[in-house]
Amino acid sequence: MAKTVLVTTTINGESTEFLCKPRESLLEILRNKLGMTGSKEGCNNGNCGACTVLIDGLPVDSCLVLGVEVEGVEITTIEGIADIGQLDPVQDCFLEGAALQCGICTPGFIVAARALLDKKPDADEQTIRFDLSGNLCRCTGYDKIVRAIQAVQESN
Amino acid sequence: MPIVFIPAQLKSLTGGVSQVEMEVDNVGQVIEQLEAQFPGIRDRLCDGDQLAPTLQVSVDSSMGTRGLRTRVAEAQEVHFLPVIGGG
Amino acid sequence: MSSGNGSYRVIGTRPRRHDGAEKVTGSAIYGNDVQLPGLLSGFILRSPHAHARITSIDTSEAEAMEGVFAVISGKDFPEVADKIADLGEGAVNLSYLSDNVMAKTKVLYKGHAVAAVAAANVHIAEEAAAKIKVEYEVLPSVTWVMDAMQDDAPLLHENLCTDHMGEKDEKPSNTAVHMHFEKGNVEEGFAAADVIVEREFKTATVHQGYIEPHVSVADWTTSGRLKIWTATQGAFTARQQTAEVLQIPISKVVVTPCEIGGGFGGKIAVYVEPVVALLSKKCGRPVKITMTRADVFEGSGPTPGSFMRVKVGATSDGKLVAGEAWLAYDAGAYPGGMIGPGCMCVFSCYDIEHALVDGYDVCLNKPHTSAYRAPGATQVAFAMEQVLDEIAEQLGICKLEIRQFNAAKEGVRRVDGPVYPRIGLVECLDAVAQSDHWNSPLEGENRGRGIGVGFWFGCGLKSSVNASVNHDGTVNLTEGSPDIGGTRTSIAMQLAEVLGIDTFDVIPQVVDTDSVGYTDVTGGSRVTFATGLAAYEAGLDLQKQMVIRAADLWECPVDEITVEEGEFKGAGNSASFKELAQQLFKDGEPLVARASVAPDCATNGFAVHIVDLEVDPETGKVTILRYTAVQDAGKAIHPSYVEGQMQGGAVQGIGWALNEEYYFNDDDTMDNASFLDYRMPTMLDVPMIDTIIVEAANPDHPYGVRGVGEPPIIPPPAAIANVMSEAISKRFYDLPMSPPKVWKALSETS
Amino acid sequence: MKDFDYSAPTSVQEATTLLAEHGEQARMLAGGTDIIVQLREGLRDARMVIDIKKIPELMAIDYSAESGLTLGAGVPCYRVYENQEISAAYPALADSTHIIGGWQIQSRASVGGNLCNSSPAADTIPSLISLAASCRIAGPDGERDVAAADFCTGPGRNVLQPGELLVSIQFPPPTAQSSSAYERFIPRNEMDIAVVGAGSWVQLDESGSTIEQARITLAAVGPTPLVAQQAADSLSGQEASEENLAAAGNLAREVASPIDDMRGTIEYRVHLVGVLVTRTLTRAVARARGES
Repeated sequence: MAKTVLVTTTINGESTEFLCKPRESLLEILRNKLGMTGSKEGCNNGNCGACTVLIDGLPVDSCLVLGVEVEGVEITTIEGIADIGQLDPVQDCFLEGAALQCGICTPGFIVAARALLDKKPDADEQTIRFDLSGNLCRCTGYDKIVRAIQAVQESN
Repeated sequence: MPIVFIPAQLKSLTGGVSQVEMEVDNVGQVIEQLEAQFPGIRDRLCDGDQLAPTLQVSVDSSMGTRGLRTRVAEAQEVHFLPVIGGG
Repeated sequence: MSSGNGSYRVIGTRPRRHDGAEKVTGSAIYGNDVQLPGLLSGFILRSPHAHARITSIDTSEAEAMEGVFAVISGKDFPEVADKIADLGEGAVNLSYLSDNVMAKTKVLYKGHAVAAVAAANVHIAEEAAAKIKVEYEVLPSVTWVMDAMQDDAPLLHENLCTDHMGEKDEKPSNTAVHMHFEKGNVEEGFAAADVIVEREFKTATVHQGYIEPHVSVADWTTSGRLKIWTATQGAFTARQQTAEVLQIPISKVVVTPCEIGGGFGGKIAVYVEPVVALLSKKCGRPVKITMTRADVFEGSGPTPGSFMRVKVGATSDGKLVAGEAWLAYDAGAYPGGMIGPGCMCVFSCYDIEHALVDGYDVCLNKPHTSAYRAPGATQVAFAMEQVLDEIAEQLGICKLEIRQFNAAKEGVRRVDGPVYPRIGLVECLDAVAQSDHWNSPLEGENRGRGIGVGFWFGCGLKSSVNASVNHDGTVNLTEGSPDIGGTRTSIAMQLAEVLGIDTFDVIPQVVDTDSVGYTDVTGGSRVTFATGLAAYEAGLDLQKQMVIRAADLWECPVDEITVEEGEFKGAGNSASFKELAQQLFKDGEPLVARASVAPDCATNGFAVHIVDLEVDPETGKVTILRYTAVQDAGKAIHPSYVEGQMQGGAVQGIGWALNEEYYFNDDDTMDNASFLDYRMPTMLDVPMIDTIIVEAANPDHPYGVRGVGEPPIIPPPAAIANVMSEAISKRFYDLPMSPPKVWKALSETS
Repeated sequence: MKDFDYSAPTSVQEATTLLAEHGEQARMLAGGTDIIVQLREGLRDARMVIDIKKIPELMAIDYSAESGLTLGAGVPCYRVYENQEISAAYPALADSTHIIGGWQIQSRASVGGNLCNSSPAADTIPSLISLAASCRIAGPDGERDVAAADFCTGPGRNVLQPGELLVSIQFPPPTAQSSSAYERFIPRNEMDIAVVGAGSWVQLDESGSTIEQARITLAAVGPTPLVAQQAADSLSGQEASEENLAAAGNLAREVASPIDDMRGTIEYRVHLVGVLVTRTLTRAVARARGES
């Protein structure tokens, strides 16, 4: 058996330690070891974006990151997007704009959309669609998701 | 009188008759009367004392929810249809 | 045309959904999020072969592994009678269901479950599964429906004989069912036709593509109660199927429907539930299994591929006079596919006096098919709508006008017999005619515009709710319909409307099978209609109780109490619902209502879609330029979620039209069982989807609601195929219309 | 996923020692977007996964107009296309890195990883070859350089020997009046594997009307990326006209030897070679002229 590794990292601003085997993905660690089940498993091979988290501000598929790799980085998950008692504008606009149906892709979309808006606050529709093409949604046809992101832009 | 539509696949049992008017109050009576007129048709529509599980009955445009006890009123149409699943 | 609020306070508004905050913050609990003390992980070993006899299974090495708690295979499942069970929405043969959950003697498709392991974690479970030795005798296989119907085709079921409505052939066959419908006399009809078009069509197997894989957790407790948490469209049908497969009373099973990550018809049959149950029973610990994405493609239920021949005749003025269809649909590994609705829907959008339909349900070595949003209807619309366009072309008639001229309306008889009540197809077509999209110019080479029409029945089935008034006058509403697209809110809004309170004064909850009356699946476009109807009736009951109690409180006769928009008045008193509820809380028994319904009507939904597209003639790639979905919702309770259904269905249909398909290798195994290679549309592949909600009230619902979930997937492949003909003068009779096929067709011209 | 050990060396030396120790059982981990999937699906095996992202040299970008670009093997795609100097100097490289997976993949996936995975359909390799890049490889016996064009030897196979590690990719400095482009054909618009890919580089004369030299490389039409030498040579000294570029596209089809699979037929792929070569040449010429 492989050695168990102690990893120290920062998740949603909190310093966090966990033990893991090298084969465990960040997604598994978050969900099974740290009880943060907001990041979803849709495909487990980087094709759907439901497990998107930010590492040092960049969106990644957490199913394609090993837990042992995140030593010393800063991770933001869907659980860290809202402030206490206060939704993030992206969350607010998704809710207001009915940009979710079943909701399984929603955490991944919100995390990726947050990163997009932080980086490119004025992204046009084509840029939004390009940059979020790594997130699959099967319920909404994407229309209301794009509009929700545009609503965040308009509210700024 | 209610009108019973004979499923196209059972017309060989009715000598080509496609509609039968009959004095009935429910689907069970429809089956009884059909069987009396066209022996063998009951086995094609029923599984024991119930409507075949692959079939549903429609009375006018309503889908019967009470199987053979589904009521049939004056001038209504009775159709036997395959069950439908939805997504 | 889009819904105004009319005379309603709540209905037609767009409140946030009750479960929204949980879903945008990640705190909503889906099946995979369930954690229990001592929870183990499972893994299912699946067949690598499309068709094989299992000669032996040796699990000893797997069982001996450290960290492995239980291993099961087909022999651990009880014998199940060859009996058909009514699952509310559709019927299923229980022995087939059990065999599909875990193969016993034969595997019938690649991905068929053969054994399962419970272990300390999923990695150990997977490693242990790899150590299970299964010996197979590989058999010839077949995955194309027309091949499977041949006399010399490999037989999947040695005892299966074709059923012709209760009469069975003597010779075994892969064709499970033959259906036949007739209306009028087609020979006469075709004789009267001035133009006849007959074409053959093929469609590929496609998957619902929900983003959440199938997942279930079971805890078979020492008390003998089996507790299941699962991703299902119907907790009660999951309970029934699990109990039947395991041969235990349903009272021993409680199913909690978790938040569910999409279903579209694919999460009605059980796959994982009986497996985790048996593993849990064997090791005495709770067990969870999450399918891998490849498992989902290969081991759940896609929707049928098909072969279709459709022939339609019309007189020179464009009146359709005769239609004939011959349809063969995949059932997959076990009988029971979508051929019934296929037959019933092929001509369902039009008034055709003479029609004849034959349909065949055919077993072959693919996963057992499931419903996928208007199951069976999308395929036939792809065929019929193209034949209709060709007739219009030959007669030089506008493609919208020929549809308006022949549109089904109240009083028209379908080929399967029933006569339509009030329906809204004509209104939808009129809305197209008046739309900005239809009337806007479209210029440019290799571009075109066209339309397609779709119909879906929409069903009632059974629903139950409980409503309890809190002492602040809010109402807890418990229901049994898993909420896949905002239905907690569309149901709660109907209760709020009756009671004259606000949407958020109703607190809806979806509860387990112990906690609410029987409720059929979230499917068949039925929830907002039927569970909404139950909520409406519970509201009326509460109101009635409160009138009696108000009369007592205000010391006046009951008939002096009036209620208008939630305001109770009588004997000079007046109180809102909430005020009265607060007073009554201190004055006697709690206010509780319940309602259960089994509406027997179809809700008869129609959709018409308008598409503009452009073809890249060099690569054959299609770009959707503009898209408008028009649909009769009867009454849009929450217009945003109605639009959402229309937009989502449209994009699924676009995927079906252009790229999605099960691609089979020479050995009949699926080659593209991943989201990467199955190619569902991404955000970048579609434009905004405009919507026009038509409201032709359903006479069988107090607010006029029709089912809206299913119709929007039907028109897209048909509409897109019709536009291809406009754009590049090529007709496509095979789905998907993927770039290689489009390029090939173009290169054959030049 | 099978069990494996993990190590994150901080120097090339340490990495090559580890590699030597574990031989065939070691796998390199850069962005992980291929290797983690392959390990999970049992397509590759590893007892030891060596994370190269802690080695400074492998994560460095060094660019100057005079000496060209040295791209560390582990540098993720986004750092390439977001770098305006690099995007301007090596447009084909920017094109490639911007369309690998989605944003989530580009945050992690590296050009070096794409090269070492050696898929015939890899999106960056035609760009590397057409940009005349060379690969610096470290091993037990020191360093060696291999031309990008010679790196891949078959599907999933390359010149790396046991104990060897790709350190960086070197790109010659850009010359005036030259440019490049990469395009692939996929049925969707993103998140897909190339049915065919083409990377083209052109050097125009001072007037911008004549092609002095060109390089054309194809993806997904052979067991390795293929150089369309004859097509490229046909352009030397020719006017950069629509006809000539199209003729080169046609000529490039001759080197294609694709297979039929779920992504496309032989006939379709050969056809697409012509389309994509013409398109990338056209774009490269336009870029070289400063028109786009």
